[in-house]
Amino acid sequence: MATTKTKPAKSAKSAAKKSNSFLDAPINSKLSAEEKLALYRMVLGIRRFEERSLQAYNQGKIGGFLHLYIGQEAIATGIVSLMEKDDHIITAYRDHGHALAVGMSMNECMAEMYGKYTGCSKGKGGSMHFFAPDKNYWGGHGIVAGQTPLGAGLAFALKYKGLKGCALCFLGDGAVNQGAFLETLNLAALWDLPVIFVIENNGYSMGTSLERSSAQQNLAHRGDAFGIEWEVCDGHDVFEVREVANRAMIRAREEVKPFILEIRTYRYRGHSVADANHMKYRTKEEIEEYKKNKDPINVLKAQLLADGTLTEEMAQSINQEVKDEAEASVKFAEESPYAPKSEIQTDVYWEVDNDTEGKLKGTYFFND
Amino acid sequence: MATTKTKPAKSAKSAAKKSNSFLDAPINSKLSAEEKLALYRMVLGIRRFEERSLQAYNQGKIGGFLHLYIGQEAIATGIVSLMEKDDHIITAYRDHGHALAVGMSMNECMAEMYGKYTGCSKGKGGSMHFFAPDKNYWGGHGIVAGQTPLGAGLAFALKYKGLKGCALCFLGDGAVNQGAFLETLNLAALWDLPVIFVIENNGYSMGTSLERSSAQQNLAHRGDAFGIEWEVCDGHDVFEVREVANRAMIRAREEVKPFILEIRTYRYRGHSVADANHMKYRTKEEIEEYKKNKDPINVLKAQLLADGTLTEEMAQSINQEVKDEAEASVKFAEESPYAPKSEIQTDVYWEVDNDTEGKLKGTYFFND
Amino acid sequence: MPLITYREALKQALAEEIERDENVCIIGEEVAEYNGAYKVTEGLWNRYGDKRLIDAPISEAAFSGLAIGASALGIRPVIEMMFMSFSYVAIDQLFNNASFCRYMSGGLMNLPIVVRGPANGGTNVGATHSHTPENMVANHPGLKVVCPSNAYDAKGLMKASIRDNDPVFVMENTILYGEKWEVPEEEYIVELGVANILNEGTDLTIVSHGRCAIISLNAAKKLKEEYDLSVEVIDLRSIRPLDEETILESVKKTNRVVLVEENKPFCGVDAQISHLIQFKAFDYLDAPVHRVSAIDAPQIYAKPLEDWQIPNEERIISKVLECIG
Amino acid sequence: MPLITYREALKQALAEEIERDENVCIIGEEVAEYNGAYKVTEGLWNRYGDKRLIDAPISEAAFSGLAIGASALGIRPVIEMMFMSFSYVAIDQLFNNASFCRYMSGGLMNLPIVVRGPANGGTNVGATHSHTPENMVANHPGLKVVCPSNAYDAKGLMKASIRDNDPVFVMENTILYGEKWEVPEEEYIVELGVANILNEGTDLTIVSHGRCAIISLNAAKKLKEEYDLSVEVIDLRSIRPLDEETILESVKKTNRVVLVEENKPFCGVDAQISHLIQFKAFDYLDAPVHRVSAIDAPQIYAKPLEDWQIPNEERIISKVLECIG
Ligand SMILES: Cc1ncc(C[n+]2csc(CCOP(=O)(O)OP(=O)(O)O)c2C)c(N)n1
Ligand SMILES: Cc1ncc(C[n+]2csc(CCOP(=O)(O)OP(=O)(O)O)c2C)c(N)n1
Ligand SMILES: [Mg+2]
Ligand SMILES: [Mg+2]
Repeated sequence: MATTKTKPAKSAKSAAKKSNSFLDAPINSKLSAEEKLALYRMVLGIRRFEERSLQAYNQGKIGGFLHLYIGQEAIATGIVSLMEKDDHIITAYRDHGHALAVGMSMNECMAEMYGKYTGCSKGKGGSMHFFAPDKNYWGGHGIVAGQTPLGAGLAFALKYKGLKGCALCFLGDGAVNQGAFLETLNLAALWDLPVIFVIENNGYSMGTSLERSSAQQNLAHRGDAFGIEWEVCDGHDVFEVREVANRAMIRAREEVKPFILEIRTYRYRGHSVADANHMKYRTKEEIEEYKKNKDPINVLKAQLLADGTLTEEMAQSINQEVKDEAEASVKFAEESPYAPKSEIQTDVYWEVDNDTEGKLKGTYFFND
Repeated sequence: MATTKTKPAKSAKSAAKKSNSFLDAPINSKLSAEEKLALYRMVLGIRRFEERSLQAYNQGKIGGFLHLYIGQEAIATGIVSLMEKDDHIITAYRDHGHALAVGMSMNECMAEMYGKYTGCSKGKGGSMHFFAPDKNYWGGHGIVAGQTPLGAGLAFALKYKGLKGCALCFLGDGAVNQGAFLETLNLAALWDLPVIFVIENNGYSMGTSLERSSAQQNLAHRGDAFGIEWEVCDGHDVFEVREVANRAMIRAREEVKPFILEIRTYRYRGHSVADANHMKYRTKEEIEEYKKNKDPINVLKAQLLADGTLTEEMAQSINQEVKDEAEASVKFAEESPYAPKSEIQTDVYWEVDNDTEGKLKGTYFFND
Repeated sequence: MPLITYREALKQALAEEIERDENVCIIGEEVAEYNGAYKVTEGLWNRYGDKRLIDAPISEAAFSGLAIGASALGIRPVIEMMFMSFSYVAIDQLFNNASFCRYMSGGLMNLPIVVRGPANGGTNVGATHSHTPENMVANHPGLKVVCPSNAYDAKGLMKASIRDNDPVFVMENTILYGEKWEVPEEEYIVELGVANILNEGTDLTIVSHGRCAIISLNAAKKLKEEYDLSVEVIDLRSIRPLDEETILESVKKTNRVVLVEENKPFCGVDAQISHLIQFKAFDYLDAPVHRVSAIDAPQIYAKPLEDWQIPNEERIISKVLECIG
Repeated sequence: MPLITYREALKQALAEEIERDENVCIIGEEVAEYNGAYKVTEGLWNRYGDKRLIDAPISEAAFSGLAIGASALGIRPVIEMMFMSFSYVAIDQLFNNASFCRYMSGGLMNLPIVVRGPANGGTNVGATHSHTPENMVANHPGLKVVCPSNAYDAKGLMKASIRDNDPVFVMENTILYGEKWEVPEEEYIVELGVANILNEGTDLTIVSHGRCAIISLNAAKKLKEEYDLSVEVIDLRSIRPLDEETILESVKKTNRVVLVEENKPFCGVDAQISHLIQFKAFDYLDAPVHRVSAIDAPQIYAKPLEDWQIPNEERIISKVLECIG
């Protein structure tokens, strides 16, 4: 029923050596200039969007939590760029990058953070709960690892319907210690579900370093316990992410099997903006070091300048465009209304919202 | 903090080859004749006790569930025989063998199954929930794997108090797929807790064979995912169980680290007596085969006859004695009263039962 | 009409819906090859095979969440909790994901799953296996819950629940599985949110649900015979949505109410029903709303004591007499 | 008396009990080196070290169960749920093991653990992070639950809970962490099961708990000023055990009650209180028991809408006026 043999880890590192750059890998070399620029626009757009949202948060215009993806942009950008019609994606609360990558507008995302009626969830979900089913994006989930069984469920549905797609289920390095995820690994392997668990390993779960949360820190290796193949790679080079993820996605679609992809990355900001503490549990040097050598935007920019796809001028204008777009989204959000109070009790039950003839009997809500 | 390297599996098999029998292993060879006979009396006592309880169950005198340990007796008997003052034990609902092994009387156990006031839990817990804290036995738990975090907790307490003991936490091959257990493995390794997870692998979780419940069937290997050392052995020879468990227990006490011990065994009866189905999911041959070659009682008897500890006559009388004891426990149970109705609401809150002066304010129970 | 068991009625509902809609599948422990721990799915695996009946490992959180995720893409999974008590290891998936994803997405998705399994005591299996969590389910907006008390309702409510586009919990009862009732051969549905008056009466109203409704009906018969009391017995059938109208009409007629349920009293379903009645029919009440619930303690194992702990005719009758005063 | 924050009061309680009893330790995510997600344990790790303050991975089920097992051997763990909402992944450990092991062992063991953490809405974090499960906890005999509404109670109830020999849930509130109240320097305890009358009154009684008790008190002040109504405000402090006496005495004096809580209405704590009052003070009620609860829907994210969804002065005042009629 389920595969019990696992091939040894193929680290993307080695693959990297074969070519002097992941840019030369077929999946990347075939990219048109437009497509490469689109990748650049995306990583930059996510960065500028979140920087602007941080500003709004600090001005007290956005409340609740704000978990920034800054530093990890190449992962969602690279993987989503490989998605086909029947591929689906789901992630945790650090979900802005994935949202923009699948094509959600800055307007609906910013408005959602503001809690406005024009937000992607009408202001009902907030920063941690973005959804775009029409773009195969199933959220945006606030409970650590709570999305992982759902990700397996998306894969289950694809297999059940005979569709040739895969489910991309993102989680963090701290989420790997939730029972729901570990149970799901066994289920996905036992039932041969085409789901790829993408562990965005940024080294910390809030203020807890990987060493203090996992007894054995090669997280992808956990796949061995359930007969799931895995691979580990770095997340700062969008082309490396694409090269490795592409193989995993093809395998999931073709062989209809789960896979674990651990991607080493780093978050520049605190766990959430409320995390004033993040200079205490890691050094300034550690952060600067990563920014200097592995910033996903700089790394991509350098490659595109080198291969002539990009010029400094183009970079400037793209930067200006996404900045303007982010600025416009703030204006949009601020000018948008909140939902009317009556909306508090809509979107609770499908049957109520659709007032299905004859079907709607009894009381659904219980305030005096 | 936690160990990340794991030694390769040392299968007891290999160890076995070194000596022609586990009986020659130091931990066993040092046993006195009395001690060996006590082991024999125990495996036989558990068998006869459960056979008698089955009879009572079939006569409708015992209700609810009855999960028989028949076929697995050598495991609890062997491991409990190694327990020292500060070692503690906890298991699931298939808990009669462990109960008798720690020294609980057939009377209190049979009476508990009958639901009588004289039962070990006053008839409040039943067959799945035997407890004997005075014998370091912490149950008897009905929710699959629900006892595993508690087992780690016992080990945590030992370490916290600086006591040199270990916690023995038993679970089944189906329980390994519960999130609570998998989370606990990481916690036990991360915090270096002296807990030994004893997986009694009898090949089935109810009607589901190991192949259909776990994607990767070398259950002990899951320890590798968390940096926990492990070993696999057979469970039909009490001396093999003792030899292997002894090393694990010494290691846990000395090195203060967790360990996974997977013991291959077999249950002769259905999952519970209600499981009329068990001839459907496995063949009669499979059962007979095991009974013929690996019955823990026969295997032990043969060894003790061979080394002269036991004679046929002695075997006969021991058998008679435990049979009489089991019969007497039925009489005891049948003649015992049920708890008075007033007992329904005792043992809910310690503070209520002990009516702590001044402390007991407010209403604790809410029937009209 | 043929007499069939509660178990058979559930099975018919599952089979009919599996045949009606290719997206309906059943997931749970021992539901397929083993034919179900309580044989509710007996024969279905033989008939419909591996795709529609799926045996799961003992991972309730994972397969509950999996079913929720699959339902987002149009699959309509019916997951079996061997005991509803085991849903306690899957509460986050059920109470956060199943109940809130629709809301948090602003209505962009809906999750048509059914969570079914026995939720009852009285079977001598102890505290961990005797939960009746319909109150906790109903506390979470986004979820629905029904408690069929007989074969007719079991089949009709199960079919309605499977066709419902929201998550629905169907609370079954192991003690009823083997009991028989008349069930029509032609297809039918029992809509959610519609209570059933089991017995018309004028002196007092008993509101109950699940197996307690049957015990209440028997108590009502005795109360008629022995005390010439005319007791109306209402079987809620559905807890959320709730048929307030039927409850209130009855109370306005009889002016006295006794609520009977198997749950522990603190915040049991009947606490809510009690509030509802005194709030919306205050002037019609000649006596306070009385309740019969399980005696407030963990479920005891000993059979005779458990039979006393959960509502029985004797306790119901004395509570009714107390309420009539 | 010095003015200190609710957060500081909790920290003092934890520190004092850690020093009083070597078996008291604190386990949870980020409680040690990070000083607590909400800084309740700030400085304690520096003071008491790795043995007494233990950072846990994100495995609530495992460390809850671990604490329960350790408590069987005499350790008195205080586990922090960063949000009480996260206890949903540990419900089986908390509702089956913590609540029932004593009973199922016939009283041979007791489990002195404390489960603490914020259980409140109003912070604009959405449905999954805004649970107030005191009703579900109290539904399970064997468990106790308290909801301090101010710094004095927070310290006194926390100390009482740690010394209590049964499992106790302490429901805190992130909105109150930063607010200040007078707290004596000398040691004191607030016993479980004793309600607190925040304001004496004669026209109507408001029964509430947690932060809602404070909002109710403010509403009562306005009702005095603007409508010259004398409203008695009772802060339950402890849900289980419950101070029925104080509630009933007040109702018998004022003859009118409004219950205010933050939970969703179906089977919220106030459903139970409502039943209790109408059952035990039926003849004293001049009007039905009224309730103000969260508007029945998953917690909404948008701040102004959430502020309307949970009880606020405006909604309480209009409900009181409605009840006075
Ligand atoms: C069950 C549960 N426990 C705790 C939390 C609080 N929490 C939110 S995010 C987080 C850290 C997760 O870290 P990681 O999985 O590495 O993801 P990252 O934040 O690094 O992206 C914690 C503890 C939660 N949301 N859910
Ligand atoms: C959480 C939970 N799910 C399901 C059950 C029902 N159940 C009881 S025992 C069992 C099989 C367990 O098999 P295994 O772990 O191999 O132990 P064994 O019975 O073989 O000793 C199941 C499914 C339960 N008690 N708890
Ligand atoms: Mg991380
Ligand atoms: Mg087994």
